[in-house]
Amino acid sequence: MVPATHYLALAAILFAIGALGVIIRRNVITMFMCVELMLNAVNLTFITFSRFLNQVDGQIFVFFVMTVAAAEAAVGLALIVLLSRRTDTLDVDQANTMKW
Amino acid sequence: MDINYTAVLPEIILSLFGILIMILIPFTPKARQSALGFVALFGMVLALICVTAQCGATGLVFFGMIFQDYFGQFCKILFLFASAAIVLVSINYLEREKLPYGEFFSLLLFATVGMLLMATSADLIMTFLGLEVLSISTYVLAGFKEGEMKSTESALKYFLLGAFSSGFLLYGIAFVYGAAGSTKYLKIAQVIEASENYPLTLFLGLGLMVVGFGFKASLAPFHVWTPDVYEGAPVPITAHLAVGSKAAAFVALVRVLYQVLPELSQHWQAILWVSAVLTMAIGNIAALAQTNIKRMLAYSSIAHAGYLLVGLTAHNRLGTQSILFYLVAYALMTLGAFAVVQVIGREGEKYIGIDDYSDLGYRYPFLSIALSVFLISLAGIPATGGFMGKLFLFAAAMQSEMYWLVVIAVIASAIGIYYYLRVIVFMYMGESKDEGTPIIVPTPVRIVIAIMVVGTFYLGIFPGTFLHLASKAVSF
Amino acid sequence: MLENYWVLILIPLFGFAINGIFGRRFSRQVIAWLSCSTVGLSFLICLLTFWEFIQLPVDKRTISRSLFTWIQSGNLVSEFSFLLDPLSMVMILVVTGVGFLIHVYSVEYMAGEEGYYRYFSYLNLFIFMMSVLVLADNYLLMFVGWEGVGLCSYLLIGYYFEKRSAGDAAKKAFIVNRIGDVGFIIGIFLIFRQFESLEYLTVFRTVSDQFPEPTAGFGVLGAITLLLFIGATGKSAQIPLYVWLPDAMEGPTPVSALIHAATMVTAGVYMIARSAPLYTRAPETLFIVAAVGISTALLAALIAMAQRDIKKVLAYSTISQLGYMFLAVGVGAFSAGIFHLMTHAFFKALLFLGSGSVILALHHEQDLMKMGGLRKYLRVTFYTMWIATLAIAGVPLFSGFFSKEEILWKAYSSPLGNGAFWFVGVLVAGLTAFYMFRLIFLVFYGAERFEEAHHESTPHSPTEPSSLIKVPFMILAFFSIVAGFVGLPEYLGTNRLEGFLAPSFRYMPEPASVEEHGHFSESHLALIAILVTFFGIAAAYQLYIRDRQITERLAARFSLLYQLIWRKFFVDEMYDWMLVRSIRGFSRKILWKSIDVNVIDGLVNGTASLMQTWSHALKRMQSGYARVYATWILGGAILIFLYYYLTSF
Amino acid sequence: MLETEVLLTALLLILAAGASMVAFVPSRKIHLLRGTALFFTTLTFLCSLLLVSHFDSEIDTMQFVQDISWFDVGGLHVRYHVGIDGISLFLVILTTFLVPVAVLASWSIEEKVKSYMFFMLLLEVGMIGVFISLDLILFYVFWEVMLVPMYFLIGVWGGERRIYAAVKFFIYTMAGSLLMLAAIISLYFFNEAQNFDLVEITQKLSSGEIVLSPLAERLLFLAFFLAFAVKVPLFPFHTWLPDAHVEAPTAGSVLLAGILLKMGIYGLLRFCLPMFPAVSVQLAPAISLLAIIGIIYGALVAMVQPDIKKLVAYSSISHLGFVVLGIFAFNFQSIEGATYQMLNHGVSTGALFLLVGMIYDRRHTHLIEDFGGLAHVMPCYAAFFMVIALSSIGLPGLNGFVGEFLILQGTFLENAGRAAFAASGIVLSAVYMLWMYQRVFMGTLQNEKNLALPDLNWREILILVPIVILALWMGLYSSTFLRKMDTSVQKVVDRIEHVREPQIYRVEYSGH
Repeated sequence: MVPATHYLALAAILFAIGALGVIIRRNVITMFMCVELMLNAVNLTFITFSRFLNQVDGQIFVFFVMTVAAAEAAVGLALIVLLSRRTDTLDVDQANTMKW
Repeated sequence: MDINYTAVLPEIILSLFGILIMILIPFTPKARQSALGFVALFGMVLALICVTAQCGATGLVFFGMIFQDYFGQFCKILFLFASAAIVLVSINYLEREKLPYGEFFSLLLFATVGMLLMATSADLIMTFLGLEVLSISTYVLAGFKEGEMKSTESALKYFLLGAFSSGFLLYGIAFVYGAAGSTKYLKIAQVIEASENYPLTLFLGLGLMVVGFGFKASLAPFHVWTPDVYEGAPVPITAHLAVGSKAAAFVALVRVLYQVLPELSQHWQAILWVSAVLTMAIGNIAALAQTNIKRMLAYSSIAHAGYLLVGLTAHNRLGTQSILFYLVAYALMTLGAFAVVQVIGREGEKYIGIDDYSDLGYRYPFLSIALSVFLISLAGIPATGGFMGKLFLFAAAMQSEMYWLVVIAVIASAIGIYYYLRVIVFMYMGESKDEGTPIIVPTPVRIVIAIMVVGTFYLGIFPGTFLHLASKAVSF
Repeated sequence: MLENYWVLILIPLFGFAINGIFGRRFSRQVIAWLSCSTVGLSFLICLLTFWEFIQLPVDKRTISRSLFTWIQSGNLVSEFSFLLDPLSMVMILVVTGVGFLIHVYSVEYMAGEEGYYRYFSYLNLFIFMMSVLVLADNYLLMFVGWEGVGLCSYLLIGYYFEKRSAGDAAKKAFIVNRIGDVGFIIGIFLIFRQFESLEYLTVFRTVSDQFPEPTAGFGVLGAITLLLFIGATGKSAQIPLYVWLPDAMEGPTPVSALIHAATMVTAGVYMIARSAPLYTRAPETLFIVAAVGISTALLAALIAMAQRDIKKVLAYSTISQLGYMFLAVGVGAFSAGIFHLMTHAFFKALLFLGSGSVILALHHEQDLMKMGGLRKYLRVTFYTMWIATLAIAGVPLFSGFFSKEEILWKAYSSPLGNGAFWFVGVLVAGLTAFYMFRLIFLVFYGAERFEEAHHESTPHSPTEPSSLIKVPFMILAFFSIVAGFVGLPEYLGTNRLEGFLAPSFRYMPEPASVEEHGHFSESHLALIAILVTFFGIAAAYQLYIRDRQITERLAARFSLLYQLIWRKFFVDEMYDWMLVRSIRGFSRKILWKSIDVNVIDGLVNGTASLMQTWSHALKRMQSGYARVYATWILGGAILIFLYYYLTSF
Repeated sequence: MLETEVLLTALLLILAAGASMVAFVPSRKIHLLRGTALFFTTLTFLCSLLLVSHFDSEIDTMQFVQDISWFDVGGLHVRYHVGIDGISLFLVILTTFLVPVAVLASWSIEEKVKSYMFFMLLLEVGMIGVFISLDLILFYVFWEVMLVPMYFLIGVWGGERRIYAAVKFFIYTMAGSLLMLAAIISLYFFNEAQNFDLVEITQKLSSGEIVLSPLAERLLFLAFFLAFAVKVPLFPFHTWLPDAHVEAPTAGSVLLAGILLKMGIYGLLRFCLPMFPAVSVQLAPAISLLAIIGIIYGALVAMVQPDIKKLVAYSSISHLGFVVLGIFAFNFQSIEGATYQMLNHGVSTGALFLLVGMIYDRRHTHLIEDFGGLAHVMPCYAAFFMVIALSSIGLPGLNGFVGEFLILQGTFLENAGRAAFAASGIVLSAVYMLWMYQRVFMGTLQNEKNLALPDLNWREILILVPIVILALWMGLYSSTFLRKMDTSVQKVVDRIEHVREPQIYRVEYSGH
């Protein structure tokens, strides 16, 4: 059986990729996808623990997370549409009128 | 451990009213839509009555997901009160800015539900859900002025970073879950108390949760979003972010740290200590150079998060008590200040530069006096709630023998006085400027401001009442 | 009267208050009457008191009277109380007597001036303060009078306040006096520390217990007495603080007569005589006093020789005569000092009043070179000034002769004295005779030089003042002649004054074995002094009556020396350069503009601008890019992770 | 029989009533507003005189004490504890005396009279509060509350650079006092009974019930000291003062110099010395050095100021240097003298600012070079100015001398060198004052604008006469005041002596 650490490491790597993606990518949608990736990494972690602790709590949590992610996606995409309508781009760095 | 609907009745009422308003939107004539605000207000009052009626009830309800205790009830009353104030302030704001009423109020109600859940949750799942309900509603609210780039930008930044930080919070929850084998507060606490040495995952979980909550509460270095989002959001929402959302985050943090992880206190105190220093320093110093009052108040709210953090770091009874007291005082003065800013901003929020406040003092005495009171309170001058709150927070830290933290806090608040005074300088001592559009102060706003002024002074002169309530609330 | 003699102090105060507050509404007559009558009344009470006083047995002649407690703090008590003893009796007689005469003289003299009420109220205040000074029974109360007369002097010197020079002179007088006063007050501190009291009698009693014999070496008594003496040099215009007195001549002439010749400036002598029990126990200080006194006498006499301003001559003469008095007290001859003080009060007041009527007659011309030949016009002035000049020059049988001879003899014969003191003293006597007669000759004899300067503005010749003004002349002249007879030298009779004053000098140490040193008798020495005096007179006659050209030739020949004397040894310039300018410049350029504004306030404002700089720096961090913000959050998370990762091992 | 313990609260209540009255008078009724303010402040003054008549100078504890719980929750006991002793008695009276005078001197304020008077009354509440509070938190509250009206008085009604001055004043003093707040809180936790009661804490500190580590004691002392030193202001914390004084309106300067500066000294006397006597003794040489520097430095800088108000401001630094010097000489005379000198300085410097204000009302300048020869047109003014200037430079017979003398005498007993250096201030004060007087009043009228200046009017004379009478009274019959202070001063001295005795012993021992 694959030990828990493998799963966790994978999740951590995914999380890191997601986090770095948010920082590096300029495309809003890509960034948003990276956030989703982070959430999924967390989901993986939950399931791993759930599995190794022999509990269902973690799996339930995952469902909640997925729901929330869906809701966030709805709001997020709406906001992205607004941005693209205003600036004709998906470049997040265009949203830079407020600073300092 | 039964479902006990009455325990969650306030949340239910608020949610129902939120849905009700959505339903009512198409059926209300355009001209009468502002009535929806009063519907929302009515819902909040109902919820408030429920909470008040429940005062004193204790225990775990809703499948062990929700606490019923003084602490929660205190916070709920505070949140409901703050939201009600925002509703009152918003009605005329929405009319002035020609924004839709219904969606605004129902979202505000949902956000309030989220806050209440955060204050009472007994399970990390519930905490997360509360936080997300609150967040998602406020993402939308922040971008509510869809015609304006600033609002959209504000919402987008808030959303992206909010989701990003939710990821951290969630990852933290996952680690805690993994370490303790449960997401229930009491269970986790038990496990930790029983264990001899703690796994690294537990610390990771703790740290990542601090990141998540710290983002909402705008603790440095997770505060970066605050100025931009505050600046862009509609003023009532800025007030909501500064008061409700931040308070909810703090309350949740208090629960998690004090109720779930008290055993690890020396491990999180160090982080919070550093963060408190950074928060106070950055908030106060960066505010000095601001020319936009919303942005200035944003930095000010960061600074105040720092003071709250001083109380939180103290980790003692007095600390908790003073956090609650300070949240009340902070809510009063910040809501009041934003209410004034909202009115003075006039249509399209054109007048939000600090120099727009030139010579207002004698043309609009009511607004100016009120704003001065709020600013003086924020600066922590005695006879106001802000001073008493700070006094208690610093006393708490002193009790935990964190002398240097207090000294730094004291120096930080000395720096802070400057930017609060600057607004007063403009109002009373500045050169008179082009008057601009006349300012209209609608009655609901006037009432809110008056209440806030009285409350600020009441807390400053007779702090006993609220302190007493807060001390009861400390017994989780 | 003996019981309530203190009312004599208060009466002038009353005059001051009434004139000072309401005087502007009064007519000149009312003002003059009020002012003169208050001082006159004081003088009358003084005479009555004196009458009763001398009938008391000698050992009862110390009457102290307390009015109320002025300052009390812990064991420090200073009562508002007065002490009447022979010394203060003599002083108060002189003060009120001369004061009254000068009040009367002023009625006419000041008639043309604005601010008549101001003048008389100040004058009344002066009499009050001077009375407090001489009658006080403790050092602190004396200090009240001490500074009080300084104030009056300030006010009166600055009487013509629209003149810049008057303002400068007034200020200079006050400040130079204050420098001395600092010494005085520190002396008082030390007295209190040493004796735990400030009252004369207690202090003297204690000191005679603590130090039955004169101390050897410079001890605490030396310090006390030296500090008090610093005060005295200020008030009595001695080296190094004499510089204010010549300038003080900016005041109205009667003021110069009263304050800057007869009374106030002698306060220092009085103070030292009053503190005789302390001084006699500190021989080192006494030597300093005597040395300073004689040097001042010489310096001032030298300067006086070349002055052209009539009042300046008299001013330097005053300084010089004060030097004599200090010489007297410095050699332990306290009653001789007081004796000279008294005679000097008469003749110097008279000289000033005389110069006043000359000045008035010539419409405020004070330059000796623009006078001359006035004896025709100002008969009374001429005769009385002659008398006074004879007195000051020490011509035998005039009052000045007796007092000066007494001093010179004591300077020579006293255990504290020596031949050098005597020699310089005699030299100064000669110089005095010279410059005084120079003055008389230049004013009253020779060609009438005033017409050239004034032929337009003065169509008619100079005239004497009216009769009222002549009365003080006569009286003062009378006393200038006879006052000396109260203190006849041994070879002529008894020194009554010395006997009268003796009770005031009770607490002296036991005199060391009286050894008369020196080889000459008093009368021989007096003879030498008289000869020197006459030589001085003769020289003046030669130079200023017989052959005016000699002076110019002499001045040209010894131009360096002449310049030195004419420019008063450049002392004023030196003070100005060393103290006034440098301190002012230092304060403005360094203390204020550099340290205060730049360094200290710079630090304060620097902190503020540093904060602003940081603020802008922090603002810049807020770049507005969401991705950068995310980096912050991630960075924070990584830091926390690192913290736990590192601490968990 | 009058219930004397409510007297102090009554003073505050009268003023609060006055303030609310003013708030309800319509703002255009200028005369009514002035009248109301004058009435209430005068009433307060009259009531405060009852304090003097009921004061028992034999008692060494606080009098007119009122001690009620303010709030007492969750381990925090804060009390409304007020009372006065011989030291604070006359400071209260001085306050109640100077405020009506200041109100009367504010007739030239034509704009925004309502808020002006409101702030005046509020300021007086704060000032009295500071002097009567016996609870540390209560004290701190009043201490800071008072800043706000002063800030507005300077900032709204002040001169050209008023904003800079007001903000500087506020932040400078606030920064100083916030550390005191930290110290107050920590004192609270050292106190077993956990309250902020000054009397109790002082008593426990002296009886050894509260033991502080030497480091803690030193840090606490410094925290308190810094707050007070800024307020005094002691060199080098003084730079806010000239700015604040120059820019403040007349009444503001009067109260700033007359009362606010005294709070620093009062704090030293009431807090630093009795609570931390050992540290006070240790640091006395350093503090005295600062005081002496202040005396000389203030005087020298005052001398070269081109602006009368600034000159008076720097002279305050010099004068207060004397007071601090006296306090840190720990000698009965010096401390009593310092206490007395506070009153004197309040009277004479307050009056100087009033006088400067009067000329400012006429000419709208206080630059020395704009004047000259004023004695011609304003003889009455010149006379008053002379009297007050003399009182300020400590002419015997006027008030300034008594205090200065006692301070220096006491200091001399403690340390002759200090007194000797400080005494040079006596000369310097005469220099700057008389030089200024000469340039303003003497000489010829050169500036045309000064030709037709009216002399003082009745209102102004009415303001000045009581002050002059007071100056004379205080200078000639100091017993009226000193006797009431004796017991309280003795108490402070005893407290210091208590810790000093072993030290003296040690010095002697090492000398052998």
